[in-house]
Amino acid sequence: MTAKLELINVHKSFGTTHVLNGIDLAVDEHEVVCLIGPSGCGKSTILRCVDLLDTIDEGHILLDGYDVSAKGVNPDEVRRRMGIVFQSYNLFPHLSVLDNVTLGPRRAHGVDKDAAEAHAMTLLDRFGLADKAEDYPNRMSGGQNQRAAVVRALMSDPEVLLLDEVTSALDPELVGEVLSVIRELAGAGMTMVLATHEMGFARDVANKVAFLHEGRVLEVAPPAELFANPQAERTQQFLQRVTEAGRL
Amino acid sequence: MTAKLELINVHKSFGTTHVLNGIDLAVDEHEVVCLIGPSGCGKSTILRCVDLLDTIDEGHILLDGYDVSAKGVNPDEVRRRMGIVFQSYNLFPHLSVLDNVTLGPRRAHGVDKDAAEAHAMTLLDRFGLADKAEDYPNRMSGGQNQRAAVVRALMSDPEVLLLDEVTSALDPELVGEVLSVIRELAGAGMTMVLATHEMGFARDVANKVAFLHEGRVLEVAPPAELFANPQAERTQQFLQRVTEAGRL
Amino acid sequence: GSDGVTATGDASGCDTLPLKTAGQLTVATGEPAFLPWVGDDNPEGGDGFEAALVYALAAEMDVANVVWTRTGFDAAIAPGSKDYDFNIQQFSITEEREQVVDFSDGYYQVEQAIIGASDSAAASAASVDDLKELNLGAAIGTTSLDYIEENIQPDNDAAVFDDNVAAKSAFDAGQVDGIVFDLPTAYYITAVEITDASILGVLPREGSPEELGMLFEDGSPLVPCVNEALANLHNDGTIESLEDEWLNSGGSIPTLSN
Amino acid sequence: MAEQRRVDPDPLELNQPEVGRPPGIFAQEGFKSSLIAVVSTVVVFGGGALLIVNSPNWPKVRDQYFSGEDFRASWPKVLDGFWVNLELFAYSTISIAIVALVVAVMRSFRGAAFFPLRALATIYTDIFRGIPLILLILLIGFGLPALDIGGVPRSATFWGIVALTLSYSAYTAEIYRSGIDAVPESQRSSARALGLTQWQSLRFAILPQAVRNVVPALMNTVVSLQKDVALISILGVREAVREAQIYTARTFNYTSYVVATLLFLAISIPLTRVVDWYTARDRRLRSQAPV
Amino acid sequence: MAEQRRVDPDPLELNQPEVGRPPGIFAQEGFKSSLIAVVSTVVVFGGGALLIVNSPNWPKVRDQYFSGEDFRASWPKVLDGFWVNLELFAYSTISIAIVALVVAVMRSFRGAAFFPLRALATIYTDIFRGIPLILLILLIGFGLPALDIGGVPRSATFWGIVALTLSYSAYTAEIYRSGIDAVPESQRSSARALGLTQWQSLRFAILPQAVRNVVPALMNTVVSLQKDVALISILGVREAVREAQIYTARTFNYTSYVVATLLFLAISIPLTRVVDWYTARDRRLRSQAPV
Ligand SMILES: Nc1ncnc2c1ncn2[C@@H]1O[C@H](COP(=O)(O)OP(=O)(O)OP(=O)(O)O)[C@@H](O)[C@H]1O
Ligand SMILES: Nc1ncnc2c1ncn2[C@@H]1O[C@H](COP(=O)(O)OP(=O)(O)OP(=O)(O)O)[C@@H](O)[C@H]1O
Ligand SMILES: [Mg+2]
Ligand SMILES: [Mg+2]
Repeated sequence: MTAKLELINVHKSFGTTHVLNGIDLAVDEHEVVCLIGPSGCGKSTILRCVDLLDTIDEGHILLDGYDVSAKGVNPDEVRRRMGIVFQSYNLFPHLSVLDNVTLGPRRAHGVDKDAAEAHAMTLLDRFGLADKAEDYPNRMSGGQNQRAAVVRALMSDPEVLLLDEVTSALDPELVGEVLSVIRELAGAGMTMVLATHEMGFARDVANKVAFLHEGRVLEVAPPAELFANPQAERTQQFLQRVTEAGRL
Repeated sequence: MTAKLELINVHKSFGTTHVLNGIDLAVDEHEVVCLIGPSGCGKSTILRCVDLLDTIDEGHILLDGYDVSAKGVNPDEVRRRMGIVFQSYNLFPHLSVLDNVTLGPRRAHGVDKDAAEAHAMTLLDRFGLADKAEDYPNRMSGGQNQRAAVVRALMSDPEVLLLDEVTSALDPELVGEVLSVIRELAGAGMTMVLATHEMGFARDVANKVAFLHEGRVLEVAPPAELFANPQAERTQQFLQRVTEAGRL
Repeated sequence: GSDGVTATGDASGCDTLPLKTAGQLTVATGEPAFLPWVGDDNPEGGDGFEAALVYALAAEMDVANVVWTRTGFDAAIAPGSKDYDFNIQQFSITEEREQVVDFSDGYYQVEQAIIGASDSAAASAASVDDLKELNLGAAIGTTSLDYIEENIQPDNDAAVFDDNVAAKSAFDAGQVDGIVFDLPTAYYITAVEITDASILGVLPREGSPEELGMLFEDGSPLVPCVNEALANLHNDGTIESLEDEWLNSGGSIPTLSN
Repeated sequence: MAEQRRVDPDPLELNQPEVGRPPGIFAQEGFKSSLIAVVSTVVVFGGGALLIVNSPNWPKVRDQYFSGEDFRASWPKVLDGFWVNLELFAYSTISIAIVALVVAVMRSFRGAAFFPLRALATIYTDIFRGIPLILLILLIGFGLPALDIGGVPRSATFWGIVALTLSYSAYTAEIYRSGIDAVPESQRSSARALGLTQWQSLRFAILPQAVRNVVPALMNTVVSLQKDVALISILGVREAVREAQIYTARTFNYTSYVVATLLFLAISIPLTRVVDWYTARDRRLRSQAPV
Repeated sequence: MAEQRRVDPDPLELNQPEVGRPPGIFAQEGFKSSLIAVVSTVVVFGGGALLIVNSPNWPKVRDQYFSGEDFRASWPKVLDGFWVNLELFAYSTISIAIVALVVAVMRSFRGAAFFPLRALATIYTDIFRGIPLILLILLIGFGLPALDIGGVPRSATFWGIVALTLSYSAYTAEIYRSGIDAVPESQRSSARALGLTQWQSLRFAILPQAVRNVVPALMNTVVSLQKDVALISILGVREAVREAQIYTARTFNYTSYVVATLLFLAISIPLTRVVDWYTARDRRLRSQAPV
């Protein structure tokens, strides 16, 4: 069986900084993979590369077995099949929340206004933002912004959802909500890659956890296995520190 | 004994949104107070008002017993005695990390360049940023940015430190470090107010936890008491949801 | 442009005049047109030397109707065809200009004069050499400027102004000591516009006389006809009497020595 | 637990918060320095004005620049000309906005494939910005019709607008570009991530923010265009400044220019105020960033 | 656990990634549309050029605008004048930058206490931006010295620079302001939170970012100033455009203007390129925001 998403020997540098150092990773359909690792290890960069927002220097990114990192691929088509939520949410400040979340479906997918807005209101409601639909992002709190960004990514029913520390700006009350939404999505067959610092979250929601260090995947395993019995020394260290910080 | 910092009946609206609805809160010297509560309850706004970055509509903010929210107070003088770290760190993108953290001491406090840089390097080193001193904020990861912002606030040896979800962008490995620094600061007599979504963190480091709801302080108590035995119904609800999210 | 057309040439083509609009002479002049060349910015009134000359010319050529239009200096010298028969606004005839447009024969020989404050150092100048150390000015597009550069060669480059108004203002502001105009303009300006200045002297003529001519689009067939009429007006003394009426009204001004 | 909870603080101790202020905290520096600035400005300008009005030649200068009689005399002609200005101004604003947008968008496309487009746009801005407007008007307004090519219009007004458009669109394109560049890269990423094409990202996500960023600079261009329209008069079009010039050349009195200036100000100042007000409102509505 | 770990994928299946592409994913739209744009541009411009060169009057027009002989003849004088331009340009750039900064800073102060300062700055920009530069030069360059006030310089150059400064600083102040406004509010908060005064926050945190935001708009102003310096010629100063005009008026040949244009381009194009290059480098260095 082909993996839904596969990274093969992916390299990426910014100038002289070698950020990704030969990433190999496979994500099957219906699978939720969490990327964990210290700050700066390249989690966000991987997600950006998968969404073709950064071009990789070497290696291949396969979606349904097709090399989407190859020359001549239309990246817009690829991106329309994925959703991404950024660490710093990046809503459009000049658009209301409703316009923010309907922009993608209406323009990239050709959904008509009414249909898009109806769909949007359902999702906004689910995330407790129904009354903020007409508000502008800069007038909302960080948490409200991040929730709107999640809704925006979900609007186009992506085949693969990439989430970059989506809970970091959320207050704990809402983390539960988002978690259950993600669980729901996973149940409905959504393939997801999450970069996260929340080990509890990773343990709870992931099928596989990948530990990254200096631009390499050091080990990949189901969370129960990886958290209980880390193989690499660096993983052990990392998990120990995390435990000390009271986050596991 | 006068409290180090005291908020009395503080009101604040943005346009028609009543965000703070009569906040009463006292923070003694050497005390660490955590503000918890759902997203949008006004935690960030309280910190901004205390640092005189927003003007309050009604009420009083006392620092060492003096009403610093009164007319005719020079806010710069007040701010020089406090440090604040923002939820979205807000480093200056045109300055290197070193210049970011030495700007305040050099310009507002008149510390000379060499002394400021020496002090900066010590602190940067403590936060694992010594090798990023010459880098620009936009080239660093979120975690690196947030650590630099903490260093910037600590540079002027503030009497009161205001922290707005400083750990939300940090990876779990580093949360422990920051925690211990904050513990250290508390031991050295630093007065702190923290807005946080990390209940574990609040329980660990706070002398008092204040639960906010819709712009009001619903209850204030030592963390052991508040977490174990919340009085208000809304507090109980909140803590229950947080527990469900696996964050307590 | 100078395709060998001369005033004495056979003017047989002039029986039916090659006019832009049959039966009427369309003449352009400046905007505004001013004395002593055109009275009251109203060429239709026939006052002023150039206006009067055009009407005399029309009569000589048997054209009953004269229609005036206006053009700026730039539009007059732009390439391409013109929608008037000729343009009259004190254009000096030079060889370089003849490359681009055609000129009639000269209708007036210009002399240059310098004006300055009556109580200034310039007032005592007796020779062209005495002018060398003054700050001089002239308006652009005039041969006054050429005269300064070629014959006076002042120590400081002459200031060059857009028009007579600006030259006058610089004089008021004390930025120039003397301005060079053609003599008729100098008469007019000192009489009406700069009353606290006077003509310090007429400048001696150098080289071939400078003549004003009417400007035609390049290759205009009308040139010989106008030249023929001009010659007739010269011969019968019309032009001379117009000069006396409009241009030589200043009394006697000393000519500076070389 | 109860002793930890705050209950109504004694409001009496707040009645005299002024007493015993620590030194340095209380100051009205803002107010003081503002007062000083205003007073010194008034002194400088007022003093200058007095000096001017009392100078020996003031009556003469006043008559030459600010004479009531000449104001009345030149007013009708200059006003007539001003309608021409407004017409030319309206047409050129529209064509400039469109051409500039196209050029700016061309310049902001990414990727090697678009290099020729970017290069073309760069050359366009460099050349047309660098050529003095006066020359452009002469070249195009006199040169092109002189070529006598069939079907090419001869109207001075038409070619004047073309010349203005070429020059001003180069400037305006650069302004758009600066607005586009000021939008954070992450906004572009977000838009592309939604599956929008480069053009859609620009159109829906980047440009609306970009234009907001540069409204003052665009206003600059509009105000300056309003005045530069007058250069078309080289081609013989009689607009307000030309009428003022004609009046001045006839009477040797500059008051007609003051008339023209007042007409320009009567458009530009209200326009500026309206745009400022709108921008401020827009900012208040959308952009009060809680940190 | 081992079966979960990825070990070297078979690289062979990658040799033909092109085979069996799902429709729509693969396209070179960017390249194609870029090609179309370039080809059509070349066709339009090339066709236009051919039409011009083959038009009946082209030789005449060419001689009047692009004659080698006149080029050589006018070159020395125009070049002489160009040095005057550069000098005036240098002085006015400096004074404009300073005055504009002061005005922009005045306008960006917050708080009721600073209202008079802001109002003053607003009036300044409105007035001096609205007055046609030509009138300002006439009024100041001829009017002020004509007053005959003791100690007031008479030099046309001096007053020309004053007039340029008044007009251009009003425009430039608005550009600075747009840059200042584009810096997020949170940056100002951060700076104030460090205890910096309003002025220090502007100086160290806001202005450096603001100026970066508006470099292209500032370049616009610089390029346009470079040309508008020529307006000082109204006062009789003989700079490049004036020398070109003199030549044209004498010979009825416009080639001298082309000489002046080339001189202007010789400054403005390299300047633009250097600034662009510097801006791009700066951006690369500092602002590649990882999202
Ligand atoms: N555009 C860029 N230019 C230069 N360096 C970059 C850029 N983007 C990222 N980096 C560097 O690449 C490294 C990896 O960054 P990345 O954001 O992927 O880390 P991360 O694992 O997401 O970290 P965090 O947990 O802090 O978000 C960091 O050291 C960062 O400084
Ligand atoms: N400048 C502003 N203009 C208008 N509304 C604002 C502004 N700043 C904050 N608000 C509103 O005030 C409320 C409180 O915001 P605040 O940022 O203080 O919440 P918070 O408790 O910090 O939330 P979070 O945990 O999500 O950071 C929110 O509903 C927000 O929308
Ligand atoms: Mg990251
Ligand atoms: Mg907050």
